[in-house]
Amino acid sequence: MSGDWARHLIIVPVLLPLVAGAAILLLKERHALAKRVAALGTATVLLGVSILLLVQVASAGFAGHRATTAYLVGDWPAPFGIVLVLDWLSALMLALTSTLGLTSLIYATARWDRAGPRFHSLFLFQLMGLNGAFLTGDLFNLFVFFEVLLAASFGLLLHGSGKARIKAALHYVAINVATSLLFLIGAALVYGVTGTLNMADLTDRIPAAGADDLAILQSGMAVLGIAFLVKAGMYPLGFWLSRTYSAAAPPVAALFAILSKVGVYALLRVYLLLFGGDDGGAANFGEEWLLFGGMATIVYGMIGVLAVRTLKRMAGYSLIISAGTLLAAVGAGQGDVLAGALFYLVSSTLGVSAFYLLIELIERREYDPLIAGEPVFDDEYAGAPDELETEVGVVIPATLAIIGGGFAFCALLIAGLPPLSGFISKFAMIDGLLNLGQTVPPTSWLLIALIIGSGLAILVATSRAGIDLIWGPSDMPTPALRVSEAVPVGLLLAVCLGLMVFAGPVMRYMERTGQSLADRKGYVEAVLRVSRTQARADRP
Amino acid sequence: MELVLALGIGILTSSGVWLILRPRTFQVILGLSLLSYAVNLFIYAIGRLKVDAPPIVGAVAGAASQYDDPLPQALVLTAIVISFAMTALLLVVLLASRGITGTDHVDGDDGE
Amino acid sequence: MIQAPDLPLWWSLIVGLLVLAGAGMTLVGSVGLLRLHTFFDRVHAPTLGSSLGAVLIVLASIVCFSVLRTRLSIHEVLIVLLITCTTPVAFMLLARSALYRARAERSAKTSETTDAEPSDLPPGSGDSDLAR
Amino acid sequence: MLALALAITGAQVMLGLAMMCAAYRMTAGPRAQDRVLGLDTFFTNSMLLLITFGIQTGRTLYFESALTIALLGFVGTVALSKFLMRGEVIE
Amino acid sequence: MLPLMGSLAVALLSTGARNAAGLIAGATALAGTVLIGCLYPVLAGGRVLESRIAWLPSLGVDLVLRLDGLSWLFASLVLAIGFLVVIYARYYMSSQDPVPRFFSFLLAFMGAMLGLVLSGNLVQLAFFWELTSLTSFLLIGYWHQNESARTSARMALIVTAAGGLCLLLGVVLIGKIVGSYDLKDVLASGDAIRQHPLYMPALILVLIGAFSKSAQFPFHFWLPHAMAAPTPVSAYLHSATMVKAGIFVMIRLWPVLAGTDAWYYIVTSTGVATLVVGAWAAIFQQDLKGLLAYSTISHLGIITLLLGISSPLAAVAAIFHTLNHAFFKASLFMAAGIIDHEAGTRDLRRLSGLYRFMPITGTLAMVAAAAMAGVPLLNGFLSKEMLLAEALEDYNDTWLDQALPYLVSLALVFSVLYSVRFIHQTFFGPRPELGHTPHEAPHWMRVPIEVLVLACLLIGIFPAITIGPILGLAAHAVLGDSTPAYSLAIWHGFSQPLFLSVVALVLGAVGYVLFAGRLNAISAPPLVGLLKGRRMFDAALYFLVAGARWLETRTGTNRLQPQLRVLVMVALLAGVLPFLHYGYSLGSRHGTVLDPGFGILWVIGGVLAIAGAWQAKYQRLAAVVLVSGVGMVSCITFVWLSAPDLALTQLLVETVTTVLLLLGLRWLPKRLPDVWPERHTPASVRVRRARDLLIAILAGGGMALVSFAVMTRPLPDTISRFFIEHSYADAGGRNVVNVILVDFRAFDTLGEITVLAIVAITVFSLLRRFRPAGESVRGPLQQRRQDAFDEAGEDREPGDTLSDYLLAPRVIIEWLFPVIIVFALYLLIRGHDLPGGGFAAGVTMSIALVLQYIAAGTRSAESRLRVRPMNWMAGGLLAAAGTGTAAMLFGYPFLTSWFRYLDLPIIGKVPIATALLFDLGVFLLVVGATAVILIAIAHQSIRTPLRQKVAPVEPAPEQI
Amino acid sequence: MIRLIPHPFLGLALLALWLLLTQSVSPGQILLGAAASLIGMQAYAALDAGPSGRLRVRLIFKLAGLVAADIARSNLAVAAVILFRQPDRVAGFIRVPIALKNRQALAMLALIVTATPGTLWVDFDRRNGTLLLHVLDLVDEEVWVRLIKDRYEALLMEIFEA
Repeated sequence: MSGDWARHLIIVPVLLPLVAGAAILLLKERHALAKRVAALGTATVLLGVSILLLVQVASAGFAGHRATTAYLVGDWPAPFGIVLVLDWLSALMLALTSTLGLTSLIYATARWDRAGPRFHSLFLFQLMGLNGAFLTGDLFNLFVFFEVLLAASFGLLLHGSGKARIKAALHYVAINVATSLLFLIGAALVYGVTGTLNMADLTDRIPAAGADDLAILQSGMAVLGIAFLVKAGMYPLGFWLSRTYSAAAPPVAALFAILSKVGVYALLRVYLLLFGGDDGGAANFGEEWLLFGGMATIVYGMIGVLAVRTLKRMAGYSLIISAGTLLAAVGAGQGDVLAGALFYLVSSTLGVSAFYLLIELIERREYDPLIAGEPVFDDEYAGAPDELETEVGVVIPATLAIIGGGFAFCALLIAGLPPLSGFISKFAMIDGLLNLGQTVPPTSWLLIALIIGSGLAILVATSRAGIDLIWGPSDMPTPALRVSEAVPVGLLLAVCLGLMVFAGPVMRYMERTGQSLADRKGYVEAVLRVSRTQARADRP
Repeated sequence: MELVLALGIGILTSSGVWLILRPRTFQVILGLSLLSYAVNLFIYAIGRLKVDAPPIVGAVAGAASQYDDPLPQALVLTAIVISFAMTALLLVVLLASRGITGTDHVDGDDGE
Repeated sequence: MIQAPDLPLWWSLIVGLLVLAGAGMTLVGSVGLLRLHTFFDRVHAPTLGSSLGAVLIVLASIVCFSVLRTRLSIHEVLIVLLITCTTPVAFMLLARSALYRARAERSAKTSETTDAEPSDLPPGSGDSDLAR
Repeated sequence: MLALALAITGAQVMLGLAMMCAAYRMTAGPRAQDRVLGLDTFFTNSMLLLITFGIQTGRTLYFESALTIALLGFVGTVALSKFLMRGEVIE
Repeated sequence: MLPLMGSLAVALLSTGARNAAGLIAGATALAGTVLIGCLYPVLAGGRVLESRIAWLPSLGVDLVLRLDGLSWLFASLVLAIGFLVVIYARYYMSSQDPVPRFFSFLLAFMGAMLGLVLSGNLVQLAFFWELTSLTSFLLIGYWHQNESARTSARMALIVTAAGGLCLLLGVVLIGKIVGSYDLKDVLASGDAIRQHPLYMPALILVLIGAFSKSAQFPFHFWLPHAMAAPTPVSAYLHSATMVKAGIFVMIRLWPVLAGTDAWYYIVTSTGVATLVVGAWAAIFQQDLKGLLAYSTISHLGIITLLLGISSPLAAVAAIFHTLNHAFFKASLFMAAGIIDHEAGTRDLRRLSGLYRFMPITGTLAMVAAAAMAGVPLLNGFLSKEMLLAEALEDYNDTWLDQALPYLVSLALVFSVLYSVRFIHQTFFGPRPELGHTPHEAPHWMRVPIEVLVLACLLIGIFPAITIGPILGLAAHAVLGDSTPAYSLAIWHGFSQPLFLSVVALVLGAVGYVLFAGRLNAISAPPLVGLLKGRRMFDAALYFLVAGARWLETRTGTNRLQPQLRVLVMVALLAGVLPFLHYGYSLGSRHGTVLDPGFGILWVIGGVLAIAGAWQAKYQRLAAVVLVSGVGMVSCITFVWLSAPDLALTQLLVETVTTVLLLLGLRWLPKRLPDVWPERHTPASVRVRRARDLLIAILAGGGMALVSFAVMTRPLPDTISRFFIEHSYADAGGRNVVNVILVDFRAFDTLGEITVLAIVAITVFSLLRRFRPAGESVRGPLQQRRQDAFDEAGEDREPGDTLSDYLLAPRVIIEWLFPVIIVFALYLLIRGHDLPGGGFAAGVTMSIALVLQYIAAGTRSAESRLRVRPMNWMAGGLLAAAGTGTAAMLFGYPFLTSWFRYLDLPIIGKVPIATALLFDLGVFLLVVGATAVILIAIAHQSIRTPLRQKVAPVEPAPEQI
Repeated sequence: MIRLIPHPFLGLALLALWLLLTQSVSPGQILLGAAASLIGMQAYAALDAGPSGRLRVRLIFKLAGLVAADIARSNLAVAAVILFRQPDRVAGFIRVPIALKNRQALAMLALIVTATPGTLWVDFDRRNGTLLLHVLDLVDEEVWVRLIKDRYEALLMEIFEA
């Protein structure tokens, strides 16, 4: 029986936050400490589990076994029931999510989790949505988890309330609701032609789609793609991104750093799986659009990064740049680029996340995030703002130095300059783009130029802002830095440092990930051939 | 039947799209409601139309062709719930925005 | 789709007639919505559909299913019972609101309305900005 | 058989026309109360239409939908009326 | 890697620990120097040391430390001068400065620089290259309270980092050409590189990198500004080491890149331009460090020029000059630092006659300056001779080659001129008018200068013994077997170079005598002064930012409408394109026969939808009514088309949505004033509307066409067949839709109810902070008026109108309460077999609750019904998730269902299914969530009266 | 017992409702229905709507019959009004003094009046016991007042307050 439990590990990233989030709902607002402990505990366990899963995948994969494992939710056979699929990519994304989750949560416990009610539950639900989206192998289930994570992101975005957040949320919600409708339309069209929703099964069936149905199929996929691209923030669909994220509370924004990657993930997953092969008329469909769209996105991000005045918006635009880079890299359609792009995804996400956390520390002197509110139900929210000050923050003498150092660290990371992992990933991408032997298409050159140029733009922008903020003369008091705020930033940056030091193995992982994405047959086999629990037969 | 439903979906979509492009928050919310009706019908229609073939099986299930495709129905049910949730959320955000900006223009300023 | 359940001829005639009568009653009620001139006249019209129209159609249903399943099928009665309970609630509330609004509007315009109203009802004044 | 089928279809058409009348009130007004009245009528007529549909198919499956309209269809009207009267639904 | 660790150690020291910091830094540098010194014999034996750490093997990037002659030379330069600078800095930095930070940066830089020169891999080289940029940025900005330090640091960073990125790209290209980034392999394939079509881009990119780092024209402008750094930094970075990084790269790649026309033209012309411009500009500097900075630029130009010439001998000369320049320029900078320190100014116009106060420093500076000017017996002379020889050598018959001697000589004249000026104006002449008396610097501060000057002398006098072997080693590392024979002698006989040297010395001295006075009056160098690099840089940045802002407003938008419009249009395009490509076709499936009723229904539906869209702006209530009519139409459609579950759910949701919208409507402004008067809508608005209308019609048309196309095709073999076949047999439910929801795809449902829960929490949280708009705070007009009427009536009390209004309805609604609840339970229980289910039941239940709220009002309803919706929600989620988890306890996957028929006496067969438990969870959650949402909004009304107490006094009823 | 079954009539009615809904009288359904009706009763009790009192069942049936007949008749009358325009038709409000005090009885009256086509319960002033009715075809005010008072109010009075 105990050996069996390892099999269920894959469901934990979805189930645990759900149960914990629900249980926390039962706690009244005044049990703030219990909530914190529960949430932090959950996030820690999640991190542990996701690392376990990562190790599981990697050890199986590197040992030459099949790394992709599927889990039949409800024990219904594969194309019919919902399947959770753990493979290189999803394990990676899970680990990334739980890392961001834990760090942001630690950060939030310093003060932000009290800026509004029910923060912990929302936060955990957000993690659940992300994990579910990364794990699922079913198109419609993906939609459901998209909605879970979106709904939670609405909640988290509004956490703390205030004019900017509400205004941003209005746009964000409206756009995303519209986008969800597109998702539905796309998924419905795909179903209408293929008759299935399971991604592996779709992969099997798409080549068999009649020429007559191809138009509908592609139309559906294109609409679906638009839905993903909106999430990813591709130009001209991503205007909302920077403003929305900058309005969110810092730990929330830090977690949101991965939100736009969900779109990229979905695109990677769905498109490479369904259209990655060479067979059938639908192969490699839409790649140029991704490539050009991605490049346009980078350009827009560069413009934005240079244009905006606040660090938060800058971080938002750097997210757009990173999304654009990823999209273009996916569109460039080569395995080697993909590995670099994945590395880049991890590193830029961590970097931007840390950046959001740091920005608040830097800009903290200027505002008070907590707006008083009145309770709706009597038992809710027993006067949190007053209690804040009772919690003593450990003031580190060299606060500013640490913040400054962290800032420089983040800026380098995002800009992709040495010595950090951002550099390695950009280098890997460029290396991959040039890996074509004699003929490097002009688009690749353009993309390389943009990758480098965008790094430079970020450097120009952050150096301006950073110098003004950190080096500039200021009579404002040095902000107090709590350990619980410094630790997560440090953790994130340490992870990036680790990525750099252990770039070799990490890169190997990424390469295998890229290969596994190209290996559609392996995925299909792993998913469709997974067997049900034996004792099933005794069911009536 | 198909044609009528297709036209109906089209009209709902048009109305919905027209509304979400309007500048008032309430228009947007109604537009999204209309659009979600349209999309629900659309998903449903993707399972093809069948009259008098509800997917309720007897003790022994008949051939699949005797029943309307149940899966799109299940999907629509999920979609209905989710779009209800989102409408509620959007509404509240709208109210909050209205309260805080003093206008119900989507961008927080007046003028058309 | 023009189809019907397999009923014996006589029963099917009865059912058909009941259905037609009910639908006709309802149609008359709804036509009343068009033909009557004032709101307070119109408000009476739909009651046709929710009373006799409903009863007739439900009766048709009862007959039909009782014959089909060869046992008394009376659960449709519930529909009649419930509709008799619920629609009046709606109409009562609506009528009172309409009265208030009419008053409010009349006192705003100080012009005549078509309804003769008692004077001791809440007065209204210039609230033309009411949601219509 | 055919007679019944025609009768039912005829009834459906009549109910459809009745719904049209209601829809006309909903669209044309002139006042809010007319629209609400139209809506209520629309619901009632829809319910009847569903019953005829049940008869037509010989299934009782559609009964619940009709019953639900009978039981809960008035909620919308109540809310609208109260809104007209009091300016808010729940106070 | 020693320095990097030292840097870390120093960084951890507190700000006060200045001696410790200095000590560690010094020790580190010294240890490094000794270490590298010890390695010399090994290298002299002709070996190349390599150590390799796998880093990114898959990309061909390993950390390779490669020590050959060239890198040894540069490494020892870095370490030795670093050591001296540390000593110097220990005394130079004032006691207020946070020295540990300084030393930490300095050591970090040292480490980066070492990594750069030692790297045996091109990518690693680029990597450390950027590191040097970064650390130098930190060092330049060390005095960050000073604005110019900040901007200069940033400028240096941007220029060099950008250059570094170009370099990176360049070396990646080279790597791609060669197929390896390993230096060994690269150096071995020079011909392949030069013949490759990518040679040009690679060359240009590498050179841009090198030029920007080495401050070559036109990238030179950052260097003089970098003088804002503390003087030790200038001495170290901007004379001896960092700027040499560019040179290093050119030398390193010289074997593979040089030798082509492109190389010759680009490098040589750049070198010459830099040489001349730098020297010219140096003459006119009034700032001591500025003069040195420009002279550095010009000397870097010399080295570049030599490299550009592409002859092996020139390369040797370049290496040699690099070394020499490091020695004399570092010492000069240090001397300048002492002068600055003591005299309190670096302005040449204010300095004079310092020799009498600081003879030792003066002497040292004089010797160093002489070396710079190329006076014989000093090291500068030697390399200058080589330069002149190479300039005179005829390599190819181009105008550049012809002009080279003249240009070089001219520059040398300038260099003599500014050297003389530097010495003379500083140390000679009348007593300076300074507030205090300067004196000699502390001994240990002078020691570094003394050592360096000594080196200049030694090299200058005994070149063959001192520097010869080292230079040979380095040259061999670059040139390999083609290392030319050269002699490092002071005396080569009377030759053209010597003649030119002498001429330059004389002309320079004469020039100084002639123009000295005039030079002091000029604040900016003529001709070159017009090319204000910095201002151009600033302007470029400014335009970049301004342009970006402009573009951002043009290409982006913060408004919702355009975003949605774009979204719709893009989606439309995406949906339509495949059809344009493959053509639009209908399928062969026979449609279902149209029912007249259905047709009428959709006529109504269409009219209602359009009317709703039309009315939504000014007649919100009407729009709500119309939209719920549309909802009803779609509900009937579902019934018609065999989807009773959908119909039921749609209907219920419809009802709740209507209530919800009305709850919301209370907080919206009653009616909008027309923004545009009737028929005076501006044309722009009309155009926009027409456009939106077009988009809307297109979108609708697209949806209609697509759905029609799909509907006319036969349905493929869908996975639904499985559901239908197994629904009753394996899952125990007849209603396939419901079985899908609670069993086959229960995971979806779990997610869906989570969404609902999240939204409920969000709504609840948001409304806690809700602030209604000003005009809706007072409560609706109707209520105020009716209350006023009640007040006025003799036999009435406030609230009577309301209670009379609700009298009968309230009782009936109370009657209905248990009925609806029983109905809800019924829907819940039967869901598995017939239309219904947890969701429908939950919504029904919450409608029952809401009805009570409507009829009784919030307070009164809550005094009797104590709903704890949050607990319902949590309970529901836990029940649903718990049901799924229970399966895991039995070894089945999550959410595996189980059911049995129990045979009970009397009652008969009773199905027991876990799916029902799951559905119960759904039910609980839906009740809770819907209630939270509706009640939270409803609660806003009873919160407002609290505010009224503080708000301005209500107008009296009569006034209304 | 009283706490368990606070409203026996209601309970029975709910059970009947359940059985009607399930269209079955199997023992299992009766059990389930009983459970459901218990829940329903508890919910109703929570509303604290006042005691339902003793109802006279026989009279209720009588009332129902009466009302049914009236409704049928009025249906035809109203249909006639709609279909054939009667220029002399007068519609209007009338006022009926009502002596009933019991809320439930009043509600029942309201139901009856409104469910009958042609008459509409508009408002009831509780303090002075006046009912405002709208009548579609107001031939004689007194006839309507008598109808309400004698036919319904009296009966209701008996059912609820006797």
